[in-house]
Amino acid sequence: MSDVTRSMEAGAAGVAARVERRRRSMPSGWWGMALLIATEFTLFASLIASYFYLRFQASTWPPAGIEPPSITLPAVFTGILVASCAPVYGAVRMARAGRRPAAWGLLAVALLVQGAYLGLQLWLFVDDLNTFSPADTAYGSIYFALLGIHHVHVAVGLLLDLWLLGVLAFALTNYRLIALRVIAMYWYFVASVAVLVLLTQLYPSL
Amino acid sequence: MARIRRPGLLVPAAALALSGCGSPQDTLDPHSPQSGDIAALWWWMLAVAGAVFLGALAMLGLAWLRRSRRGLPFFGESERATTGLVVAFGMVIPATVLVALFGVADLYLIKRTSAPAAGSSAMTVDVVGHQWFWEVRYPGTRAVTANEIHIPARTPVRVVATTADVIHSFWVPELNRKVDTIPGQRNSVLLYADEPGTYRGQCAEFCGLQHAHMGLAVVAQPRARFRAWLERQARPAAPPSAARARRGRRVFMANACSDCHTIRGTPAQGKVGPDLTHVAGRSTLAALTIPNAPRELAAWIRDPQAVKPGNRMPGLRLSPRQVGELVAYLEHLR
Amino acid sequence: MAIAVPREAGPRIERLERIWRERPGVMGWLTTTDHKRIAILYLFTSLAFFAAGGVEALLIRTQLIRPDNGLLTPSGFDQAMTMHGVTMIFLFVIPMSIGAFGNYLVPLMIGARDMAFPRLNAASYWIFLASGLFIYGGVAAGHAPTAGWFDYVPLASKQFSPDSGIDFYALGLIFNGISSTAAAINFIVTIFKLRAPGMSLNRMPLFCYAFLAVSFALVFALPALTCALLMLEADRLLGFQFFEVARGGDTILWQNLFWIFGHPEVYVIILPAFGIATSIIPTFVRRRMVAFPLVALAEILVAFIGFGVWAHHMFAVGLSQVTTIYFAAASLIIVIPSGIQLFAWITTIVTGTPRFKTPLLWIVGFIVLFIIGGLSGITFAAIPFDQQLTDTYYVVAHFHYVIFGAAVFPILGGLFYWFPKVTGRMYHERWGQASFWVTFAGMNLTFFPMHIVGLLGMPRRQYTYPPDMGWTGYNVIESIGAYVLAAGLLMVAVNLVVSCFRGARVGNDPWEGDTLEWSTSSPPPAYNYAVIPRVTSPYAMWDREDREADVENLAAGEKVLEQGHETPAVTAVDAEWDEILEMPSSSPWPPVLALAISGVFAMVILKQWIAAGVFLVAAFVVLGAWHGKEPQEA
Amino acid sequence: MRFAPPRSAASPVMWFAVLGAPFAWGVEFAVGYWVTQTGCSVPGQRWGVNVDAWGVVLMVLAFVVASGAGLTALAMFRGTADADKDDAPPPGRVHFLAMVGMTVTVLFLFIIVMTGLGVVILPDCHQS
Repeated sequence: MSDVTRSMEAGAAGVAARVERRRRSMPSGWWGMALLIATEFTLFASLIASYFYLRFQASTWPPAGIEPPSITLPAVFTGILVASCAPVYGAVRMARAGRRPAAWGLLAVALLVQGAYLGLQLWLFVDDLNTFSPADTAYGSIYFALLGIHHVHVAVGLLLDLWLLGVLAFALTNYRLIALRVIAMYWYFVASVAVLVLLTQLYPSL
Repeated sequence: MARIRRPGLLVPAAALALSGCGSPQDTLDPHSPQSGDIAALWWWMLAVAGAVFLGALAMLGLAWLRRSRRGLPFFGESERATTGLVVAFGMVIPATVLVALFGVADLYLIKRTSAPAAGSSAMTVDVVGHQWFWEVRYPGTRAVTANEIHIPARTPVRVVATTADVIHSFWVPELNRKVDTIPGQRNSVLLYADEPGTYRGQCAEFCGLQHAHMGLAVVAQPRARFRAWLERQARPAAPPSAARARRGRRVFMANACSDCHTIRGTPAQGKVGPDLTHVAGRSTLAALTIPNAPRELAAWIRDPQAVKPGNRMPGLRLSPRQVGELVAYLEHLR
Repeated sequence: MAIAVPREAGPRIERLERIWRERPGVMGWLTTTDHKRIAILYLFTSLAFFAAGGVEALLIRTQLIRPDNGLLTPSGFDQAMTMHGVTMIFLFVIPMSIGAFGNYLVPLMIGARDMAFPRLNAASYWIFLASGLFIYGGVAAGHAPTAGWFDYVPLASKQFSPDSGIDFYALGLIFNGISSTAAAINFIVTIFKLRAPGMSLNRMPLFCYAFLAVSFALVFALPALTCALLMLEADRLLGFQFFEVARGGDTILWQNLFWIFGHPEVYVIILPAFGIATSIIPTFVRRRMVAFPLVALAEILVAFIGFGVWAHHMFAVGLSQVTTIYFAAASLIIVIPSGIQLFAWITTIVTGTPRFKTPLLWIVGFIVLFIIGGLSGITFAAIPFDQQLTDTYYVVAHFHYVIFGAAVFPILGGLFYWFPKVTGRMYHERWGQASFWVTFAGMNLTFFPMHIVGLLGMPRRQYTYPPDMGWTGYNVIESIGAYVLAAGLLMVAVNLVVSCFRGARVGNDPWEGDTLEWSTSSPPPAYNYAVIPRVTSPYAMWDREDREADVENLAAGEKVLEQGHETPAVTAVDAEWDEILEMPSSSPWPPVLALAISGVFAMVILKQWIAAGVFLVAAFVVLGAWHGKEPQEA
Repeated sequence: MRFAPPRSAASPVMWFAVLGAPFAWGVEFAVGYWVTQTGCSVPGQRWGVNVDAWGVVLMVLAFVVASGAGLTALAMFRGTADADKDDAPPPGRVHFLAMVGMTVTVLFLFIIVMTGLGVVILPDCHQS
């Protein structure tokens, strides 16, 4: 029991980093986020499955009058989001080493990139809405639902980033270090799902 | 077609309890090879299940008798013995029974009751579910009727079940299992009646307010009688001769009736309600809700919502005289 | 055998008392994060909904007591039928078994001082309460759903159900799903991380295995329902076309998504009951469960295979045969885990020396009813038979034997079993046994004849039936049975309520129980255990030397953790002590969060999109405030 | 067949012994379901998906993986024969999970084979 650490002592960067190093297993927060990701992933699995279920009810896909989605822009944007995982990962490394300012900076960079991604995607989303409507065909419905729900997840991630930047500006505690780790996990999840969503979205053009 | 035998000893006893009750939709009073097989399957499952149930009860009784003594008779209470017992009763025996059931029911019987392929049967009938009645069409003829499906006895008939609105389920328990009517889907089921007779069925999938009053009847007739019936159904309605019926015809065409109902050979071509071309030939009204007799018919026309709340037919506030004339006209549509 | 508090531990106990004390009065209940108080809230709320669902059931049975009865209008019947299903499943059984039993007992059984995420736990409750009020708010406003609990499209689409009742149903269930998901995640993490050091997986009580299985089932099943409900609301509120065949939509898509959730849900409903049974049996037969590993496995397995059987609810929709076979095979083999548990229970009772007191009576009753329900369940894996009997009263009979017999009976047994632990008093034994027999009789009178009318061709969900069908007699018996059943349940309620005040006082361990919760006082203190218990087997309470070790530790101040809201965290599988966590304590934000979310749903149903957005922002602000106070600053 | 019980709680061998069979069935089920769904759909019939062939291949693959898991569990069980299921980890845990693994495998072998045979025996894409 002597080697057991008290998380409450970890009120400052140095101690937090030490507690983190001595931890032998994943903290509760990690498990919590892992399970949240599991359930969210299942939600996307259901949506993607529905997309293909509907596709296999139709003889032509996308239905007549709607041209298949263009590949370039969505692919590039998704690339940007995936790339944004690098600074996130860096931020975690820095925080675990107890280097709060560096972590804060990298997270800020990530936030900017992710924000830019969401902005571009929304612009594309509105552009699509002007060419075909979710209220005309089931294709439109699932297309916009899938993208929309993913954009919502990105937006939530941005809010998490903002909160994290807010608290990390003052101190790095055990609590915030774990928060950073799990929010990073969330971003890896959002990025990987973005790829699946992209492949589904572009399926008619592949 | 050869049929599966029922477990002899069990049937008389249980049959008394179940089939004896004379329900017109008794799944255990089969009149076709299909529901015969299903009923036999039931009796077998009941026999095995009964044995399992009694066995379990016996063990619980044993527990009560030996409540002050530890261990099992013979086996004692060693980990090995008790676990072995659980494995035997909980895994080995069930696995054997379940695999057998899988083979009989899901690999063999399923082929007997599954949908007939197009063209595999002597004839086809299209049944369309509506809220809340059944439209019946005979492809290749003009015949259209409602709720009462005439078929030739001892003849495989392929029913193609579709829907005009929500999901219904076409089900005539004494002839075959049910099949849902799914929007955009053409499901089919085989109807075969061992002997002439009337077999009751009804919608089995919850379909809204009047799900309870969506009955149908399958009338199996000797071939010749059936052909005569079909040939009459295909004809347009004969113009009424009696003056009263003629006035009734005018009432029908002048009022909303003609917007919803079709009477072939007249301007009335409505598609909402059942086809009335030969309505007088049917024995019931409103999907087996009331008998088709002048009094009930008049009551129905006066206030359909009182008879079948929520159905699509409005009361037209006709004068008693008009109603009488209307009834006279409809009664003439044989 | 209870722990006698050694004198020298006095000051430590006082410290714990001071640290874990919560605010008094209503504010205390609003801001509580104590899993036991939250469980009490869950208990009374779900009982209230149980009463509502029961009234709806009596309305249904009274309407069907004779042919062509006019007590309820067709629409009134459809409302009662739909709300009965929704209420009993989402607002009673699940919050009762998971919310009340799980919350109260899981931390106690694993020797923890609280759930892994205490504030999230409180939020789950408040969100559940809000979602229930939301759905019943619709009913009160005259907008009850009428499309049945599985709400098939197109009947539930705007065209055929223009009334907003369906919106209350769909949004209410999404709302409710948030609560269930949060609770499920909380249980998994609690069981993985907060077990007492030494309680490796192979030494974990079966009760906790059941809750682990249930939680995983919820985590993976609920998204399918959420997905379906989102599509339905998109169709209804925004004119999307997911289920409109003419526009390339598909109605079977709904059925698939619904049952991908719906069948695991059935196991979510009965697994906690299995857990309760596996706790009560060893205590009352004075013997460890037979075949422990197999039972643990069976509980997990049922939940897992449960994801591969959903289409057996859809055998009549005309799937292709090769598709149905996947589900038929799984539906048959899923019987085996249940068989394992069943015979493990029975063998344990036979080999032990059972004391047939009220709790065990409920469990034996449960075993009998579950065998019937299980056997009738197997018949649905026989595809042709399923196609003949599905959507008839035979199905209604089957799932009431499973849900009422196999889920509610153990819940009632559990109420009696843990009553002394929660209240510190004993219920009235003779009344307890009488209430069991009345309920058991009522249950069978109500539901057994349904098998027969089903076989006689009576479809379910019809608001009335003609007199000449040969169904009348059975329906009369069923309706009478329903009232007998209600009487039995009233007896239970009266017994427990009266005993709360009049019952004889009992010590920590009136039953010589098998698991840890019996080692602490009745009712347990806010911190559950003054000393972190030592665990070397799944029946910790029967390991006397461990309990004596606890007493010594308490005297020596070992493993007491009285520097704050502290509880040990362990490695997930082997439960090696890893760190000492500082737990969050009472917070006002969970109920506020529930309020904000209710605002969002209320505004969506009123189509006030801007207002909904405002409430959404508010919800995020609340979450920010929620995390403003970090545990270690406590 | 005997080998030293894995010590680590994260030992892939140990978890394969427990989860291998369920995973195998999961794959057979998920993939097979989609093969029948698409193979019997309107566009699917144009592409001529061979449902039977897929069924057999999936069954065989699943069967092999599941049996492998079962044998691993058996080996683990014999490797910890002297341990009791209540013992402290690792031996206790491994012994316990080995028992679980062996039982699980048997059950899933049943489902895997029943499903495969069903797909082969029943006519493709025929409405049930």
